[in-house]
Amino acid sequence: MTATLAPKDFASDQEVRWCPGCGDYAILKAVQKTLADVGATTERTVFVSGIGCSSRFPYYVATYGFHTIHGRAPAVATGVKLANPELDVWLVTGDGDGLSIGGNHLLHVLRRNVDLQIILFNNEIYGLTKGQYSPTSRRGTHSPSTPSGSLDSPVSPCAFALGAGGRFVARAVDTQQAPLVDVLKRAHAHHGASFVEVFQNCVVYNDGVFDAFTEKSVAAEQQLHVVHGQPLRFGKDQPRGLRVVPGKFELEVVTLGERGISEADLLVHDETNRTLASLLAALQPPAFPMALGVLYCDPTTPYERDVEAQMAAAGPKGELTELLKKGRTWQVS
Amino acid sequence: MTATLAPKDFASDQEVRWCPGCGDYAILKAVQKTLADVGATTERTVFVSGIGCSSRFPYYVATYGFHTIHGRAPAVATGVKLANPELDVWLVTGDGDGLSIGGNHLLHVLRRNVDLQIILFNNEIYGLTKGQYSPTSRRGTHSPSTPSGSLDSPVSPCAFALGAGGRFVARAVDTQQAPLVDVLKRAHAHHGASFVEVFQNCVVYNDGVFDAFTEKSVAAEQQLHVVHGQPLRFGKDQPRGLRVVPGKFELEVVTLGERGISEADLLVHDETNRTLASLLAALQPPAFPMALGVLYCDPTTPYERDVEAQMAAAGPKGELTELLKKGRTWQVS
Amino acid sequence: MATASPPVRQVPREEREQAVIRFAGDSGDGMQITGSQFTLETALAGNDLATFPDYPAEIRAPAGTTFGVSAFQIHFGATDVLTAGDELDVLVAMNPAALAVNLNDVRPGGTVVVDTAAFTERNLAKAGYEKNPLDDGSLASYQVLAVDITRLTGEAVKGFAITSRDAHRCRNMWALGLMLWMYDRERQATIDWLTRKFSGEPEIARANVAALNAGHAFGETAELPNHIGAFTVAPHQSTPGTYRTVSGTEAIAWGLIAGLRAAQLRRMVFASYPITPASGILHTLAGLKSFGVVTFQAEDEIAAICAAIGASYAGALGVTSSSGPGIALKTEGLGLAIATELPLVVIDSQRAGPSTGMPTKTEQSDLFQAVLGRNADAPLPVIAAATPGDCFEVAREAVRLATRYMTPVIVLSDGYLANAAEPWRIPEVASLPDFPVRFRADPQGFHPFLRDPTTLARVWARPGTPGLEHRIGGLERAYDSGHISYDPDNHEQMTRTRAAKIAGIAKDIPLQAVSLGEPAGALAVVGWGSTYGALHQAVKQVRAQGHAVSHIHIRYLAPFPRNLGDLLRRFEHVLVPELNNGQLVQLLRAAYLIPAEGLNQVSGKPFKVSRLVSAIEERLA
Amino acid sequence: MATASPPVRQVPREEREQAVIRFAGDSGDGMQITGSQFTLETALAGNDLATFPDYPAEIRAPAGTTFGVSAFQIHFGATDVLTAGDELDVLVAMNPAALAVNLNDVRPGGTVVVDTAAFTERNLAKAGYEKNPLDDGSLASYQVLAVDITRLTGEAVKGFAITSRDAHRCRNMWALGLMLWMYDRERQATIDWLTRKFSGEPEIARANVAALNAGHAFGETAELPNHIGAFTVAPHQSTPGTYRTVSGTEAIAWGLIAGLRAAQLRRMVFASYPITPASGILHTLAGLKSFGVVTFQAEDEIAAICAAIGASYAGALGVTSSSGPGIALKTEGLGLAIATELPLVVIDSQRAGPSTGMPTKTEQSDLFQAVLGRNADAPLPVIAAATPGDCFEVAREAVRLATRYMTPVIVLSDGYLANAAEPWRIPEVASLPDFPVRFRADPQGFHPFLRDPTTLARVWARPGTPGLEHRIGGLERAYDSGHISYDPDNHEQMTRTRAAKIAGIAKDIPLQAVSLGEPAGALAVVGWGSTYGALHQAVKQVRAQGHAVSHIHIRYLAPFPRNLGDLLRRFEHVLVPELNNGQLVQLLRAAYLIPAEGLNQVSGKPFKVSRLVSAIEERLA
Ligand SMILES: Cc1ncc(C[n+]2csc(CCOP(=O)(O)OP(=O)(O)O)c2C)c(N)n1
Ligand SMILES: Cc1ncc(C[n+]2csc(CCOP(=O)(O)OP(=O)(O)O)c2C)c(N)n1
Ligand code: SF4
Ligand code: SF4
Ligand SMILES: [Mg+2]
Ligand SMILES: [Mg+2]
Repeated sequence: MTATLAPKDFASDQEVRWCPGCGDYAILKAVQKTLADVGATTERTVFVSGIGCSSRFPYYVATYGFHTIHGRAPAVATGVKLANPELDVWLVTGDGDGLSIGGNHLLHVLRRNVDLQIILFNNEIYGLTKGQYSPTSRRGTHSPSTPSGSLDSPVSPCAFALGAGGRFVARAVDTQQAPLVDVLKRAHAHHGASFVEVFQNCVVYNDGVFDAFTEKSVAAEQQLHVVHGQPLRFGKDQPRGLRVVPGKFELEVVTLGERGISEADLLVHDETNRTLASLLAALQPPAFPMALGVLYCDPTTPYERDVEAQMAAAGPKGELTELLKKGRTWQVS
Repeated sequence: MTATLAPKDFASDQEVRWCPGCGDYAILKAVQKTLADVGATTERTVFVSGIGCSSRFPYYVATYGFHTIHGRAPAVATGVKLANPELDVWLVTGDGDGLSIGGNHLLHVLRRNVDLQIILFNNEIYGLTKGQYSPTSRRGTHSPSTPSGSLDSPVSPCAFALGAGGRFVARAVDTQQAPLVDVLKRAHAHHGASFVEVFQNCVVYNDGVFDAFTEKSVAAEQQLHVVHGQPLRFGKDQPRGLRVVPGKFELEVVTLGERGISEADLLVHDETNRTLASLLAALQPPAFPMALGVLYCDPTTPYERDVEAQMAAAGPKGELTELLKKGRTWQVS
Repeated sequence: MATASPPVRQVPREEREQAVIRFAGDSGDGMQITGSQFTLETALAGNDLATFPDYPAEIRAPAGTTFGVSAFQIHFGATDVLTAGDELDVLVAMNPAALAVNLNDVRPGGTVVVDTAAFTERNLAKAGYEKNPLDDGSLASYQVLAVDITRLTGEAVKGFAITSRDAHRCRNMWALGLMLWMYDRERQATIDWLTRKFSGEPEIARANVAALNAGHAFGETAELPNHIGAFTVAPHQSTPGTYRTVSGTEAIAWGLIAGLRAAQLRRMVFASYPITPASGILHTLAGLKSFGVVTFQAEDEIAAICAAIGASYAGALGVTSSSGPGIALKTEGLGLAIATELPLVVIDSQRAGPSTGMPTKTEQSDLFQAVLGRNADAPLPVIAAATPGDCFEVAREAVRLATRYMTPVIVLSDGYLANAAEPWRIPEVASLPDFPVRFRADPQGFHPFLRDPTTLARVWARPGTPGLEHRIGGLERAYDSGHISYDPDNHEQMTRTRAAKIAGIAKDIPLQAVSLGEPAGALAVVGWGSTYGALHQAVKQVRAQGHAVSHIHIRYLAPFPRNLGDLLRRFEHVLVPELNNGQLVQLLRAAYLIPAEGLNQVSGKPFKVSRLVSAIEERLA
Repeated sequence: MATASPPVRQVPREEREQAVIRFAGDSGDGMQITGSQFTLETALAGNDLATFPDYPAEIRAPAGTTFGVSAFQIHFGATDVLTAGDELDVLVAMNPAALAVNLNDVRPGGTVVVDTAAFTERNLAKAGYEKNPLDDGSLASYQVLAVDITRLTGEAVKGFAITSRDAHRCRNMWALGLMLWMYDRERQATIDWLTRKFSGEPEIARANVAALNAGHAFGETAELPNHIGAFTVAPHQSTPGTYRTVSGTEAIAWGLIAGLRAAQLRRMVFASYPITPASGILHTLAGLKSFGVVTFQAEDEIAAICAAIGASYAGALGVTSSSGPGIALKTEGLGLAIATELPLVVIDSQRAGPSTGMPTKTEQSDLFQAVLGRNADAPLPVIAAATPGDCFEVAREAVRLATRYMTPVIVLSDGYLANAAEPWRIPEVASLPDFPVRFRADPQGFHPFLRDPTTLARVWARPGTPGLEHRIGGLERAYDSGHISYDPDNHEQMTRTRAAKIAGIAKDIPLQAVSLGEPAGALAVVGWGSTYGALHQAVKQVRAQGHAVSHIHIRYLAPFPRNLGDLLRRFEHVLVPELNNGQLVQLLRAAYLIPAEGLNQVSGKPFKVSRLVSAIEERLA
């Protein structure tokens, strides 16, 4: 299995069981393309997921897969890497699985920086359980469990990941394959925990919740695709951009040519700057464009590599008999 | 019980059982003083805690108290407020209780913004279980469970709280009573979830871990006490301060008078700016001073107040018989 | 409103005592709605009935697939109806997959109604048919009514300004109309419902009504093959009163509120995390805020039970609800509630396991977990509901036990009860006895573990009460002060007291009754929970053959009613049918040393009466 | 090195068969170290022994308080020693609190050694003494040796350049020296240990050695009141071999490694979250990386078991460890391991509950949770260790069962076993049988739920193996493909197969043996776990009176050995002593319908032999 594979080679023999039109299909395609593009092998690749519509993902990929329990995929995936760091492990979770019941494990896998590609399918709803609001649902969301509207302010997945000490934080849209695949490749290339939030449309329980920036008609104006080292420009023909409000820790939208603004005034994306990443993650349409792409990437040694180093340092295979006889012993004859 | 009480009135009849010299004693004193200063009553005040040395706290306060289970205090406290929003609820937790097993509940109580004063005793160790490293322990910490040194990068409690969407984030040192009491009063005055990290010295398992900025000799130089609206100055006679590295999202230490730096160049603390708060929270001695005080405060309606509004809106006491007869019914005679 | 003109065919209607019909189609075909409406019209026709909705696990599986089939079964009759029925008299299959999945539940000679338009190459393939079953004679042993429902619906709604998609969506109403005609039911309630539902889109409402009427008219007017009969089912003689249909989900929600009222508590904090099949209770209560119910969707099951515990500590009624995997997560929290002796109601809507298992399928396999599944000696009362209507009383009783004994109480329901519906005589709530909670107010001689000498329950002291400031927690506490205590004798005394308190509940619950038959005999069929109807029917049938068989159904699973042992010893054999691998049977053997025998089914489906009957007959042979 | 000069008093040493002594003092007084060193010297003297360390719950409670008292008890003898002893021959009390807390464990006429310097007004008050017990005659019934240990220690270490604090810290060595003299033991091992421990601070090392010698010399030279005896205890005749002392904690850690080796697996992933009294296993294994052990301190118990499951899925041996409350949190994870049929070892070091309970006290109350405490039908094997040394074999056996049957296995230990130590004959590991794991490699006809026809275990296919790519999860899966299946008959078959696999283990374990006595008789005393020693002693004593009593100790609690029922039926009475409120007794009654009777103690302490003896005698009367 060394001949590189095509995307279709990563499709399992299982019939895909998401609702017709679900954004999950697009993400599945993008992942299969990514696997092919990065030359992954089916036998060395493992998909671990929790529970949810999104977490059905592993059944549809022709690699090794583990559909675990609700919220615990990060812990299971950590165990897989501790057992065999050679494996290339992807983690698929949802906004409920990863941020409601699984928030703590997500925090710790990010802070430990275990080498995983973590894809969080954010549809701002609990799909599999028929549409209750989730921790990413906006205030006032009407759902079976919140008939008069939800009250809690949502958590921002990327802000959370940054606060948790994540070293790679990116964002993409389910149906925009090219940028999604780019982000997934970057995530794969990054050694350590890579966190990717994908805006995923749930056609049944939350249809169109991201239209404000994914709708064809507005996409160009409402999406900012960030590129390291490039000025933060957006809009059709890129007429607009972001700059720092002078003397403040805030960003503002400016139009080139207006009020004497030139490209030089624009903020240049620095994906190694956590503060900038937080600011970008916080931008909300319509006032601001939605920031997509790699918001933050600042690698450090992955956890399991340090673990292996300690194991290696512990030296040669221990002698059990020696161990048992270590310390004070005495003979009875 | 309307006559305002003295600190000693908040001491319970239980013998305090922390190790002699433990930082917890100082925090207990500060809390008792705070309660007296804010005119709290013993009957309307509730202390909820998890499990740990720190979580023994409620036994020593003459108010209502609930020593719950490991990591779950935020959920229990939320239930208390949902049952009776009139109660004044404090939550005491540790770096293990609140950020290891309890990280998810802490995330959600902060994002929901339940009106609680949350005090996290951070001693960077598991005290009660005899000294294992915790999620806030620095890399390389030698402990019973990490004899060759810990490998995971620690989580920063304040960075986490900010990432979780917390609306009040502050920091203090166990034995510096005046600033600690100030911070606790601010936390109490803030409506919503107030998060206070207290650096607490564990004399038995982690003695002196904060000396780099708490030692008398260095405290003045290594502590920055932030005050909203005031320039960020520190050091004996405040000779030094912080300013923004021009054009960057970074802070640097400058000395007034040097390189033509005047107070006007210094950054003025704005406790409503989340980005600034994150930058301050991230400062690490010795290169930077440790930022103490109210790093962030930007109130919004507390969760339980919105809940009560919905309850009120639901209107008059429902009629059970009506409920049962609602919809299609028929008579059998 | 029925379309006029063509001569109404005067079919002779056969009188039937009972009938079982099932609507089956794609998740998108609206079979659940169709079934519910048929149920409503049937209830209004005065029949006794039981329903069994069967959803696919997938939210909306690809059209035409077998795993995407959604079905709704209803059993109704002039005589008592206790189960959803073993065999189908009529199957309505909206597509080949629905036919494939459901056909072998149809009794030989039963009627099969299909929409021929749906039997396309593609759909047949998806359903795994090589040949079209409508032509290959494979349906010979059934009465087949093959109609192009799609086309006829299309014609019926032609006139209306609706999309062809919406037009297609009217097929289920056409089928409903036909079935209502076949069993001689009214259409008015459905028409009203449609008008209400689509009040925003009157055209759609009218189109659906037209389809409904067209289906009905088709039965009345069309030359139906003679083998397709028309029937009447006389009304059932039930106790006088006001009736409605109720599902277990509704009944639990309402029973909790009835309990809250009886306890004279101002507020219930219902903290839960969604999970199939438990979520419905959360959804129902979320709409009942005016009854003093705060619903809290927690971040997980642990937070849910802990929030409920916090609420009880603060003087409200804490309630939490989940299914097996979620209840497992609540184990540690239950220990805290037991140790701190706080009232708490925990509802377990059981589903097939282990682990995620089969979330939409029913099972009774959490009994061990409920009774024994905790670290250390941690007893609590466990009660189970037998029918949808019984859920109301059981939920109310759970509140009584929790508040009277200051203890968590586990209520066992299951996926079948959650979704099944039955006619329910609405109780006169005013006439139900109250059990008011008395909060401690007097500081005199107070400590938090003062006990009521008869119930052994500790005092409930609400934060906010002057003079009762106290601290509780999970550490062992002194019997006579409530302060932390590691004293060996104290731990012994507290452990025994906690056990005695729960055991003492046996004095405060009804003696075990015999649901059917004599209190002694050759065989006792002993069950619990949702198998009530099937067991009752089976025993009834065997008794009709003159056998000395009795049916005993246990609501109180911990502690057992104090006469249970003696009662069971009066039977030569004890058979314990359960939808698990043998759990109650073990508890009975341990408690009474009787050679009780299990009869176990772990298929995710309810018992069939026929299977029980033969099993019972075997034991008697 | 003993200090020379003064004329050595020639005390006649009485020969003793056994002795029980306890060192008690402040948490800060180093009683645990003192006890361990006495243990070591005693082991080297060739006695059989058993120890019982008893820590306070507080890390370092305020000096002088009763709740801050830390004690270490050792029972040693020339004959078999199976328990830490009921009554004390000697109590060393370093302060009034230690005396107050421990005095009534001293046998009448026993010796009490106290440091008079510690009996200050303040300390006496803290200990709750109105009058000084040393003067008020309240100790009349004991042999009191009141010495100013503080002063004598001070003099002994005067010469050394150490702080007065460090000097004071040498008191325990002085007391140890005296006791070593009293029982005629060597000091060399202690001297070596001190030199090693304080290699960085040689002065402190020398000071401690000086104190040790001074205490010893005091006994040898001082005019001790005649009532204070000196003794010898002859070596114990044990099976030839190399011996060491071992605690249950060490033995479990080493047993797991032995199992890993026998299974021929390259790596163990030990994932755990600290909790008393389980943490020691994590600490021990954390230092054994060179044996292929990766230790992972997870964020909580759920993450710990899930990481272990992930490791097993990836082809390593996943192990997790906790105590009651933490095991409760692992319940859902256990279900996943059962459903996916992955090997997993789960160690439960039981402690007193419910909830947080008394973390430092021992109990056997997690048996129900281990055997039955899960949602749905979720069987798994449960085995328990009887002694510290037995922990080694039990841990190794757990690895065998987990890997051979592809199942989680629960090992029950407890707080007593975790901390207690005994002499242990080091096994010849080379001679222990291997049980190599065979990973699936052949893609031919592979699917993940292919089963071994004899064990019913599924294949273990490691990610990384070409051609075996597969997906598993918690949803029910088809018996013959492993794909998701909601088929009713399949669920029935899978449930029964999971049950049959675990039940089948009974064919692969030893028949239940009788530990002491005949395989039939008047009374069987049946136990499990750490009560082994006490039960054995008690039965031995009653048998000495000529009664037909036998001791049966069960290691395999699920499934039971296949001869257990028949064996128990051969006794007129079955008595089941447990440190819980009655758990094994219920399982035995349910399984075999025998009227087994419980004898229960829930005090957080081990059984006293005397209590068991009288209970047994009652039953025989
Ligand atoms: C322990 C446990 N609790 C609850 C559930 C029920 N449950 C399954 S999926 C889910 C939420 C899924 O939401 P999300 O993660 O956003 O996935 P989506 O379906 O939206 O893709 C819940 C609550 C469960 N399976 N297990
Ligand atoms: C469910 C559960 N897991 C583990 C424990 C053991 N435990 C008690 S406290 C603690 C950690 C305490 O650390 P921290 O919260 O930092 O408190 P500290 O003692 O340092 O003040 C642990 C692991 C427990 N009591 N319950
Ligand atoms: S419910 Fe929503 S998320 Fe789930 S499969 Fe359907 S469309 Fe996708
Ligand atoms: S162990 Fe540390 S944290 Fe705990 S009481 Fe002692 S000093 Fe304080
Ligand atoms: Mg979602
Ligand atoms: Mg700590």
